[in-house]
Formats: sequence, C-alpha cells, structure tokens
Amino acid sequence: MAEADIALIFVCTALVFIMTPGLAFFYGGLLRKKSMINMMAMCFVSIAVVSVLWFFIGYSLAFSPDVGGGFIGGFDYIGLYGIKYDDYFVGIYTDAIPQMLYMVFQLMFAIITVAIIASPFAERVNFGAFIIFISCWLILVYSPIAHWVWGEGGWLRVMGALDFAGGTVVHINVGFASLAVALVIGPRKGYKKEPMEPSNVPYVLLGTALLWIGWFAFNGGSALGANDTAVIAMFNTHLAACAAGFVWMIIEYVRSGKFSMLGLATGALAGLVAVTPASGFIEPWAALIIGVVVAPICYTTLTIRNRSKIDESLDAWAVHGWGGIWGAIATGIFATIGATSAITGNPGQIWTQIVGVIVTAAYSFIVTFVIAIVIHKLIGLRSTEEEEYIGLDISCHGEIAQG
Amino acid sequence: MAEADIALIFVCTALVFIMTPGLAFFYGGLLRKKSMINMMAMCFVSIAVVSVLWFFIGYSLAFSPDVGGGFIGGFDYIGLYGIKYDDYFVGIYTDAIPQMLYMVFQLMFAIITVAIIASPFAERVNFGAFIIFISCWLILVYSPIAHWVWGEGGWLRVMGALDFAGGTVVHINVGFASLAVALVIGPRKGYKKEPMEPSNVPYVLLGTALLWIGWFAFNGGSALGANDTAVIAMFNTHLAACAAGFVWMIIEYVRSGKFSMLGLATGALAGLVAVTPASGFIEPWAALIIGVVVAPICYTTLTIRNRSKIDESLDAWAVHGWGGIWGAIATGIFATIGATSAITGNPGQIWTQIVGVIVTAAYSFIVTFVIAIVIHKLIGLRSTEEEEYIGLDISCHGEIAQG
Amino acid sequence: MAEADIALIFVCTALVFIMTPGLAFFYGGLLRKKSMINMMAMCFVSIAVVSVLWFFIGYSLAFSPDVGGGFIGGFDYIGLYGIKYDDYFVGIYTDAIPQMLYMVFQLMFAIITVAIIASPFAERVNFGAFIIFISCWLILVYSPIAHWVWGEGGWLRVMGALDFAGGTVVHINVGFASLAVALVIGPRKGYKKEPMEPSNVPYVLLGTALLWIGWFAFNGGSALGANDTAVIAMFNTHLAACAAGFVWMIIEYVRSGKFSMLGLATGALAGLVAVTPASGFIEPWAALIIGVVVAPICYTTLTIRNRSKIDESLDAWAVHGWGGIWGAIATGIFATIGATSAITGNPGQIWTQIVGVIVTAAYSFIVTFVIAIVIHKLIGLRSTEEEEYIGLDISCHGEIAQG
Amino acid sequence: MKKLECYVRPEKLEPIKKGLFELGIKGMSISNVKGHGSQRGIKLVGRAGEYCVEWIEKLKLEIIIKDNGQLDEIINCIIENAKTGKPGDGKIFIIPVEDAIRIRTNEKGESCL
Amino acid sequence: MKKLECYVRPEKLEPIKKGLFELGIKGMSISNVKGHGSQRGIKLVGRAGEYCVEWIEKLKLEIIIKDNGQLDEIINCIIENAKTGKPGDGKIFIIPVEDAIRIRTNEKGESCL
Amino acid sequence: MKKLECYVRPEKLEPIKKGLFELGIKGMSISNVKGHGSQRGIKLVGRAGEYCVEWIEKLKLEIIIKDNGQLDEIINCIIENAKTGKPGDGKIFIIPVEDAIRIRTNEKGESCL
Ligand SMILES: Nc1ncnc2c1ncn2[C@@H]1O[C@H](COP(=O)(O)OP(=O)(O)O)[C@@H](O)[C@H]1O
Ligand SMILES: Nc1ncnc2c1ncn2[C@@H]1O[C@H](COP(=O)(O)OP(=O)(O)O)[C@@H](O)[C@H]1O
Ligand SMILES: Nc1ncnc2c1ncn2[C@@H]1O[C@H](COP(=O)(O)OP(=O)(O)O)[C@@H](O)[C@H]1O
Repeated sequence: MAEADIALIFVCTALVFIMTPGLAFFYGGLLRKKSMINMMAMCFVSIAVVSVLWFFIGYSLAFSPDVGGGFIGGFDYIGLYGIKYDDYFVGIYTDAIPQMLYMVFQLMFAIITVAIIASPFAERVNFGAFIIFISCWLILVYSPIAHWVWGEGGWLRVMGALDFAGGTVVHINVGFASLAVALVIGPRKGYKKEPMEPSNVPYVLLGTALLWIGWFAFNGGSALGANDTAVIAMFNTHLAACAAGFVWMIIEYVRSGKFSMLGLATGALAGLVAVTPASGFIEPWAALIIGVVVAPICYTTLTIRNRSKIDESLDAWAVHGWGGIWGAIATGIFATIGATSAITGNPGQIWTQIVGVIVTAAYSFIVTFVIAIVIHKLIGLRSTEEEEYIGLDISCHGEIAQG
Repeated sequence: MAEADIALIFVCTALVFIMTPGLAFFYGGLLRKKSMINMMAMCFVSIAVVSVLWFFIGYSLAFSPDVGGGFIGGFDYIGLYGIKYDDYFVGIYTDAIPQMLYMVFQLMFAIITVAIIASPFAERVNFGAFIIFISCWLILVYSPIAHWVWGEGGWLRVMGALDFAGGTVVHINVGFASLAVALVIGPRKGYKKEPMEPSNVPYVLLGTALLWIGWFAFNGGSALGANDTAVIAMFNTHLAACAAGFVWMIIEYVRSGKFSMLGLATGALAGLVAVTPASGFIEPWAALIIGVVVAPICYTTLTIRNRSKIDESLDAWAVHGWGGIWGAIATGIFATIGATSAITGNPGQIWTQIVGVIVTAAYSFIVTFVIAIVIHKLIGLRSTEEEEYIGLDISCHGEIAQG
Repeated sequence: MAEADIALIFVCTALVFIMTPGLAFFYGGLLRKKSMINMMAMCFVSIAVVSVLWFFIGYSLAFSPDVGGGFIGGFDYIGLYGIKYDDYFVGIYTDAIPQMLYMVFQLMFAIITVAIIASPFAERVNFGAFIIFISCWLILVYSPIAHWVWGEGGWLRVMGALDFAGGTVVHINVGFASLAVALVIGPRKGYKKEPMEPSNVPYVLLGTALLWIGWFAFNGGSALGANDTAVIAMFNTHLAACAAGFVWMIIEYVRSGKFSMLGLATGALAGLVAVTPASGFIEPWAALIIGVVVAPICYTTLTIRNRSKIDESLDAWAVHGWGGIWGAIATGIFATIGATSAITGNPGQIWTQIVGVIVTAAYSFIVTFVIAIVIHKLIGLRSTEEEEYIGLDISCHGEIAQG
Repeated sequence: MKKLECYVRPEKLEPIKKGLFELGIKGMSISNVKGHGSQRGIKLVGRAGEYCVEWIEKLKLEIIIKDNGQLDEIINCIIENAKTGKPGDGKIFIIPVEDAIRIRTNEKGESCL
Repeated sequence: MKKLECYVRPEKLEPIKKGLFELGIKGMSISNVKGHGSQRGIKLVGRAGEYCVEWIEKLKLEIIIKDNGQLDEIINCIIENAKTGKPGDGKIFIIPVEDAIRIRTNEKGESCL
Repeated sequence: MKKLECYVRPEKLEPIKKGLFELGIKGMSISNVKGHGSQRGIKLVGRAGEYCVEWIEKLKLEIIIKDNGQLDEIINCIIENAKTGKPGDGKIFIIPVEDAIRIRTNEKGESCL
C-alpha cells in the first residue's frame, strides 16, 4: 500500500469523471440548439446506467479471473461481491491501491467510452432504446474487450499487445461501434439538405478543456501510481494534443483561410486519442510526432466521412476510431520506456499492434451492429420523424436549452 | 504527518471549492434570465464573506475547544490566532494533516452550505441584507451545529450520532433554514401566476457536473487521508448519485412521458445529499439502496412544496433537507464500516440519528427564522417590487446575463 | 523522491492547465459577442504554441544552467534533450519530484502568462501575427525573466528578490507587456464612441471560478511538495482573493449603488495576483491585508486606464501589472515564513523587491514594445478594419459564438 | 383588420397579456427588441465604474385584430397595464392589414383572428 | 407591393424556404418570436412534474413581394409547406407596402425585390 | 406617419444611429433577424472544411416617422451609412401607419414620435 498512489488515483478518478460532462458540452455545442439537451442527456444517462451496471456485472466480466481463453472474466465480482473495501489490488499492474479504487477508476473509463457512442444517435435517438442499447453494449462489447486488453489472462495482453491507457479498448472500439450504429440508424432527416450548423462554439471549447484536463488523469492515472511513468504519460498527452490541435488548425487555414477553433478542438481531441495507447511508453519527441501525424490522418477520415452519406454525426469513427488506430500502431513504432518496439529493434511489435487493432475493430463493429439491429427491429433506435423535426429537447425531454 | 494525506486533502479542498461556483450555475440556470446573475452573485459573495468570517471567528466557534456543554467552541482560534502553519492537527480524526489544512477544508464546507441557502432568496433578495443575513447565520447557526457534530466535545458527537461528511451539519441544517427564510421572505411577485421557467438547462447540467466532482472530494476527503475509507466514500457517493438520478428520471418518465434532465440532475443531487452522512460507513450495495430510495422521497417532498404556496424557490428544503434526513436515518440502518447500526445489531443507532435530525432541524429552523425576521423588520430581506419585476440583474447588479 | 509530492504536483499541473481555458471564458465574456471566439482562440492557441516551443527551447532558456551573468539559461535542455523521464530534479527547490514534472508544471505557468497577453489584442488581432508574436515573446521575454527569478544562478534570485509563485515573472511581466502591445496596436475602431459592453457575465464568473481553483494549484503547487507551505500558500491565496473581491464590490457599491459581479470577479483576480509572490511566505492576516489593499489600488489603475485613450482592452496592465507590483512590495513587507522582510527587521527587502519590479517592468515593456513594433511593421498586428467591424469570429475563424 | 405594434417594458408582459385575455384577445406574438427614444438609457456597471447602455431591452407585441369598435378598448387596456408614467413606457402603432389567412384551415379574413 | 408576415412552426422553415425558392422568391427575413393563439401551449417538465408554457416558439417570416398575380401562389406554397393540420400552424398576414429601396444601388420600387 | 423597416448589416448600426440622431430622429427599435437575398451566404468552417450558411445575420431597424418632407432625407441618411456596395447591404421598406399612441401620456398622433 502506498498512500500517495491512492491520493493520485483518487483524484484522477474524479478528473476522468469530469470528461463525460465535458463530452456533453463538446458534443452538445456541435449540434443544433433544438437537440442540445438531448445530447447532454445521453452523456449524463450513460454515467448513471454504466455505473449501476458496472457495480452489478460489468466490472466482474472485465476484471474477475478469466473463465476461458482470455475472452471474458467470470462472475466472481458480481455486485462487487468479494471485494472488500480494504483489499489491496493484487493484480498485474500494482498492489499499491485498493481494488475498490481500481474498480472505480476503471468505471470512469467505461462511462466515457459509452458516452462517446452517443455520436451516431445525435438528434434522432429513441431515448429509451438508447438506454437498452448501452446496457447491452457495455456487457457484450466493452467488458469483453477490456478483459482482452487489461484483464488477467486477457488474450491481447498475453499476446503482448501494448495499450497504455486504452487506445484499443476505448477509442478503436467506440469508433467502430459508432460506425455500426450509424449504418443501422440512418442519417438525420434532412441530412445534407438542411443546414446543421454547430450551435455553440464556446460550449465546444469548454468541453475540450474538460476533456483535456480529464485526459491528464486518464493517461497519467493509468500508471496507477504517483511515479515518473504517470508524469511522462501526462506530458506526452499534453504535447500530442497541442501538436495535433495546432496542425489541424493550420491544415484548415491552408484550405479555407480560417483559423478554425472547431478544428483546433477536434485536432486536440485526435491528438489525445492517438497518444493514449502510447502515453506511458514513449518519450516526448515521439508524442510530438504522434500528434503531428494524427491531424492529417483524422482530417482525412473526417473529410471522407463528411462526403459520404453516412451520418456518423459527431465523428467518433473518424476521430476516435482512426486516431486510435494510428495510436496503436505508433505505440508499436515508438515505445521505448518499459516496452520494446520497432525503434528499439522489435518491429514485430507493430504487427502485434495491428492484430489488436483489426480484431478489436472487427469485433466491435460486428457485435455492435448486431445489437443495434436487433434493438432497432424490436423497438426502434430512432425517434419519430415529427419528434426529430421539433427537436428532441422538447419532444423527448420536455426542456428547452435556452428559453 | 503523512504527506500523501496532505496531497489528497489539498486537492479535495480545491474540488470542494468548485462546488460553490457549480451551485451558482445549477441554481442560476433554474431561474429566469433576468435574475440569473443575482443568484450567481449570492453564491460568489458567500465565498468571500464566509471565508473572511471563518478566518476571524467562524472556525474558532466551531472547532476550538468546547466552552460549555458541547454547544459551542470558544475564542481560542479567533483570527486563526494560535494556529501555526506547521502545526499538525491533533484532533479527533487525524494527526496527519496540518490544522491549517483542516481549517480550510472545513471552510469550503461552510461556504457551500451558506451558498445553498440562497435558494429562498431567489429573484427577490435585498442583496445588502443577504450579506448581513449570511454573516449572522454562519455564526449563530452553522458554527454551533458544526461544533455539535464535529467539534471536540460536541454533544451530538458525544451522543454517538454518525455523520461522515456533513449530512446533518450541511444538508438538514440548510434545508430547514431555507424553509424558515422562505416563510419570512414570502413568495416572488407573480408566483404561481406568471411563468417562472428555468432559463438555461445546460447551465444546470454544468453545475451538476461541478457539484458531482466536488462531492467526491467532499465525502471522500472527509476521511481526512489517502486511505481506503476515502475510496469507499467516493465510490458510494458516485453510486448513490447515479441510482438516484436514474430513478428520478424514471419516475418523471412514468408521470409525464419525458426523460427530464432537470429531473436527473435533481435526483443525482438528492442522491449525493443522502449518501453524505453515510458515505464512509457503508458498503456499495447500501449506497445503491440509499440512492434508489431517496429519489421518491425527495420527489414527493418537492411535489408537496410545489403545490404549497411556499416559494422555497430552489427546493433546498425538499432536496437537501429531506435527502439529509433520509441519509441520516439510513446511516443508522446501514453503517457497517467503522461503526455499528441496525443491520449490525444496533438498532438504537437509528434513534440516535433521529434525535440528531430533529434537534438540528428544529434549531436551524427556529434560529434562522428569528435571524431572518429581525433582519426583515430592520432593513428588509426583499428587494422592492419594481426591482423584482425589472429583474435583480439590472436593478441590483447593473449587469445583464447575456446582452 | 517523495511519491506524495509527485501526486500533488501532478494534480496541480492539471489544475494550473485549466486556468487558461478559464481565462478564455473570463476574457471572452467581457467582450462583444462578435469576437468572443477569437479571444478564446488566442487562449487556446497559446496552449498549443507555448507547449511546443517550451519543449523545443523555452524550458532550456529558462531553466538550463546559466550561460552568463544570470541573464539566461543555455541550450542544454533543447528538445528536452538530457532530461530523462526518471531523473529527479536536483535543483534549488526540491529533489523530490522528477524534473519532467517540474518542467511541465512550469510549462503551465508559461501558457497562462502568454494567454493573459491576449488582452490588448482583443477584437482586432491579426491572428497569424499573434502566433508569431507570442512565439517571440516567450523566447525573448518570458524565458529570460523566468530565468532571472527561478533559474539556478538567475540574477534576481541571487540578489535575494522574493517571488514565491511568480508575481514578477508572470504578472508584472505580462502587465507591462500588455501595455506595450496596446500602444503599438492602437485602440479598437469606435473605441469610446461605440458601446463595447461585456456580452456574457456568466462566462466571466465561470472563468473566475476556473482561474480561482487553478490558482490554488499555482501558488500552493509552487511549494513543489505536499507540505505545510503548500497549505498556507493555498489558504493565503484564497483569503486574499475573497478580501479583494469583496472590497472591490463594496467600492463599486459606494460609487454606483450596484453590487457589481464583474467588480467582484475583477477584485478577486486582483487579489489572486497580488498574493502570488507572497503566498508561501506570509501568514493569513497578511494575506488579508494584501487583498484588502489591492482592491483600491487596481480599481484606481483600472479607472485611470479607462479614462485614458489607451485601449488595453482587458486590463492586464491595471490588474496583473499593478496587482503584481503591490504583491511584490507586500512580500518585502510581510514575509515571515522562510524569509525575512520589513516586519521581521529587514526593511531592505522592500528595496530589493522594488528593484525586481522596476527591472522586470522595464525589460518587459521595452522588449515587448520592440517585438510588437517590428511585427507590426512587417506583417501588421491588426486585422483589417472590415474584419474588425464584422467581428473576428466570422472573419478570422469562420465561426459564430451562438448561432 | 389592424395590426397593433406595441413596444413595451418586458416586465409588463404578464399584466398586458392578462388584460387582453379578459377582452377575449388570444392571438398575439412577442419578440425581443432593443429600443431608443425619450428614455435616457440605463446605467450598467463594468469592471470599474458605470457606463450607459443606450439600447434598452423592450418587448414588441404584435396583435392583429378585427376592425371593429373594440380597437379603443384594446388600446386602453394595453396602456393601462403597460404604464408606469416614467419615460420608456413605450408606444403603440396602428398599421393597416389587408388580409389574414389561417394556415391550418386555409380560412381567410377576420374569422381567423 | 405587399408584405407577408407569416407566423409558422420553426421546424417548417426549410420546406417553406425550398418552396419559395422554386417560385423564384429569394428575398426574405426570419426572426424568432413567441406566440399565443388557439394552440394550448406545450408541456414542459421541471424538476418534478410538468408545467405548461403558454408562449410557444414560432418563426416569423417576412417577405416583401410584388403586387402581381403571384400572391396567391405564394400563399398557397407557404400554406402547403407549413401545414400540419394541428393547432399552432400559424397565420399569414398581408400588409400594404408603399415603397422599397435597395441600399446597395439606391434602386426604388418593385425592381429591387 | 410611415414606418421604415430597414434590413441592414449589424456592423452598420452605429453609423446609422449617429446619422439619424443628427437628423433629430431619436425613436427607433432594432431586432436581430436572419435574412436571405441576393447575398450568397457566408462561408463558415466546421470541424473539417467549409460549409455555407444561407441565413445571414442582419439587423432590422424599425422607425416610425412623421409624414413630412423629411422622409427622403432620412432614407438617404440610412443609405449613406449602411452602404458598402457589396451584395447584402439590405433594403428599406416603407409601410403606412395609421396612428401612434404614447403609452406614458396617452398622447395620440404625430406628436408622440
Ligand atoms: N419612432 C419610433 N419608432 C420605432 N420605435 C419607437 C419609436 N419611438 C419609440 N419607440 C420604441 O418605444 C420604446 C419606448 O420609447 P421611449 O421614447 O423611450 O419612451 P416613451 O414612449 O415613454 O417616451 C423605445 O425604446 C423604442 O423601442
Ligand atoms: N391575432 C394574432 N396576432 C398576432 N399573432 C398571431 C395572431 N394569431 C396567431 N398569431 C401567431 O400565430 C401563431 C399560431 O397561431 P395559433 O392560433 O396557435 O394556431 P392556429 O393558427 O393553427 O389556430 C401564434 O403562436 C402567434 O405567434
Ligand atoms: N423581399 C424581401 N423581403 C424581406 N426581406 C428582404 C427581402 N429582400 C431582402 N431582404 C432582407 O435584406 C437583406 C439583404 O438583402 P440582399 O438581397 O442580400 O442584399 P442586397 O439588398 O444588397 O441585394 C436580406 O438578408 C434580408 O434580410
């Protein structure tokens, strides 16, 4: 037991928590005013639903001892049964913090991941179905993949895939899941015909700031202790975000002559995503490169998505999915601290990373697609057309963003 | 001295601080636009006034050695005299943190409590009188009750009442004080006749997020150290908030077919309130129950208040008062960690808790009523009718929320 | 190595980070709606640009071993070369935290300083030129002054000037730099003829809250460890802010009969500024005095600036410059903890402080003036008149604050 | 048919509405405007010291009514409920309307008011 | 020249605009208003329980058009695209306009519409 | 009496106001509208790449004036101060007004302008 580690991870948990409200403002500001509360509602309800399910079953499936082939955990921790509040975690990473703390720190990861998936539901969700969807998704998609990567005996971990803070589990996963949902749910009414401008840029910037500070804790805290790995992870996180945000802004400037702040915010987000799996394994110069490179990658994927007919409205696929892929691969290229990679003479690590990417993306896409289509057929993932035109704030929540 | 404890409580202090601005946005968003700044002003001026008074006298009355019967502390710490910056606290809870840190951590509790009491003043306050009122209230109501529960020799503590993080001192107290003020000050002009809709739901959600993260520190930090009690308190806090927010939303959905976010936010707040006195004494399943049960309780009290003619405008009484009462009783039922309760064979604890509830509520209500009525007679707690109609933002602060 | 110190400074770094988005909202809310995003953009781009330059050169110039006369550091840490992620800082203050952590904590100081300088560019900036300007300014002004005060061998430090958390480096520096820029760039079109009212008071209050919580970490964290100096610095910070905010509000009330929240916010900011250099050296009663006194000082300087023709739009000079000057002198008067001052029989300290003030202000003003004028002649610091009239949000960023 | 365009103090909306309802007038629309007139402007407070806002928030009330004898009654009702006697109370303008159509029913003319 | 003042549901703006474009009408202005009429108000939800908002957000569309035969066509077009058949669809008022001036060119009269 | 409804660029408000003051016109009201006309729309930037906003923010200025010879002078003054020569400068419409009432004093007619 190390008290300082508890102190740090306690606070990091709180800071990762604030990412989800941050996302609510980030996403909400990007939508039309008439459905802004609805987007925030999806984020806030994710907090509530995921937390309760995590307590009952999610944590157990992800982190209790493996029940077969490294695919999923068992039921040992159902209802947190068997986790005493003063048990110290005797796990793979650390024995310095109570398992309870590890559990709640991990919970915050699960929450933000689930909230990101609100992207393809934007402005057209059947809110009741959304609650059911995320419940299934947590159990059938998130918990298994978390187990693969972080669980004791998880197959990706055993294979040697590197993922410091969740690039695979969180970002690639949620990116491809969002794409699957977008295909099932279909575009918003009037998509590409009516204007759908972002309604509140300051909210987007507020959200960016909250996500950013939370990410220090997300990546830094993944060291699970107050040590120099946490520090380097934090700095790498920051540097990649800065580089990516700046480069994105410059790309936009070259293209349209404007210093877009939505661009800077999106770029910073892409940088934060990309550096996540590498953050504790690399030196700052590599974080800088990761950040610089992720901007054109995600700018391209976002542009492609934009031109397509797929209304993956808030671009979780383009930013989290592809930022995550680049990050996973970059980890295989640049890892030097506590791990080996291409530049330390282990080019095979890149392939290991790619396997992780492909399997995660495929699993996430396919299973999410199935879940979505089943729910869509049974109760419908979408609101009615009239509700959509009136705006979900009034029709679904009985509220007006600014009256 | 334990450095990690200092690190944790230092940060918790900062996070509890942010609750008051959070409350400013939570409360402000619930009011009409024309008096939004005024509500925020009451919260911010509470920060300033309470801090200065705490330095001069408040802390001394609450925490310096008892001067008689466990009712109130003495004048030993007037102007923080006698507290050296490197004295370690040799108190009841811990000797690990400097007394200065304990003092400032406690200050943040006093601030948020005083800010909550802005509820019945909403949209109709005589701002100068409010400053006088809160000054008196801090000294005559908050400090004594804090002494009863937390002070060395405080009578409620001696009696064995359990209050981990301030359910009695903060929430029951402020709830009944708000009711008293509401009775003295009377309803807003046009109350129940004119529409008084919430003007900014995103602000309410922002406030909720800031309150929530602050509450991790409020309850977790009340362990006064980086240890497993802090961790369990934090998780319980979170789980109760999630459960209560979700249940409240569902109640609302059943009643009106809408997934109300004001409902979710209010429910989460009720959950946070209710779990406060129990947070470090219970296991997570009990937190879940506390959260689930508090939602219908406060939903009912809020509905009753709504139907009455009492314009306790932001429902501190319904949410903090009754959430706090349920929390106090629930502590007597469910405490298992470091305390005994009904479920560990000590049903008498429930009665001890109830005594604490009744005495606190009665003392708070009566003394607040007297303070309020005296000030009301002398200088008037209310703004003029014209100021009220124009809106206090312009008439009292010379400012417009969004011009 | 002390893990608790790492935990604390890690979190403080994150909290100081949030000050810059806080400033974005503080500043943004004070401007007209048509250029609000632009102000936020200057703050956010400061984060990106300063971070990357700090990595490459800024940190080295400020903190690598002196290369001559205590004026500037060398190139040893270019690209953070030579700083291993697990090197512990063997510096002047502490050997408890990794140098990497010290570097990133200091980075956050550099960022907020650079962001404050956006003040005189408000609503009329040529954004490209701003990026060039802040790059030069970081290297030619900030890094040298940081070296003087904090660098090993820095001449002001050697001379014995006291500056706990950066009153000289950050506030006096940025105040006089802003004045220089204001003189070069000239007033906004229509200044003093057209109304230029603050457009969003709640944003100003949100910004204040974020700055405030960040300042706990800014000053407290400057103790570089989880110890009682950090605690006393935090409390002093808070108390000075409260006192100054309250006094400012009262001054305004006496003058105009209104309880101005912009006044309270500005006063609190002035208090935070003034207490910065003294925070870890003084006892709370001195912080109270510093806060009480700074309010009339900055109220006066702000009023003088307001009456002048100089459009130093957001009053960095009046608040940061003069708040910083008073703070520096007050440190020479009141320091009692770990330092001597006038009240402990060392009146000479006041003169040392004044020397620091004058040299910093003069250097900052002159060098900034030269940088600004060179850039202004070469590419122009200002947007075109038409862009200014339309508003920079649309003309420069292609965005609308609230559409 | 006539259209009344009334510029009034925002805080007077509720009494005006009530008065009109009592006269049986239910159709109306409001919007936020800023106005200038004999009222001098209001004093607001900045970071230090006051400044004067020349454009004052007013409410614009638009009511299309039938062209019958009720006109004066309606105007008196608005005046009564909107008046404070201080500059800034606002004005009522009467504008001719040629026709009205109810979208829901395609009805035309006075019947659809 | 005539001015059409149309109070419509905000969510109907896009179809109306499209319809008018097809008729060759390009000049128009919109603003947010709140309205009252035969529509009962909408139910919103507070912290606990519903309340009714009497003022409903509408869009006011102002179009100045030439005084030629197109008037009916335009009105029909708006009706068609704005109608839901439920109370609250709104109304169209026709107001006489005496003259129009294009600021950019000083042009006067119908040609500048 | 006449009502001038002017749709102008928001950034031109101050010069127009100044011009009108010099002519002795003090009573006026403004509101925010979004407009559509010969101006093509402005380009804004999203997360990646531009998009075009068809509805452009304009200011609507409403001035009720006496029906005397000053009309042309006033219109010229507005044109002068609002013109940039580029599409989007806006238009002025002249609408008849039948009567005016000052709420504060019950005055009727031109005297209350
Ligand atoms: N000639 C006018 N044209 C348009 N609006 C006007 C005119 N005169 C007054 N108003 C509107 O009426 C409001 C109140 O008018 P004001 O002259 O200030 O008060 P009073 O009518 O009591 O003299 C103004 O703020 C403005 O919105
Ligand atoms: N007499 C009127 N004067 C001004 N605005 C009106 C009038 N009647 C209706 N409106 C506007 O039209 C909107 C819709 O009218 P309403 O009566 O609710 O529906 P419907 O036309 O379908 O009966 C109202 O909300 C209001 O904005
Ligand atoms: N026929 C019209 N009806 C109502 N508003 C109009 C009309 N024509 C123009 N406007 C308003 O005037 C603004 C400017 O008109 P626009 O045609 O773009 O420029 P210009 O007058 O220079 O050709 C529009 O944005 C719109 O608000």
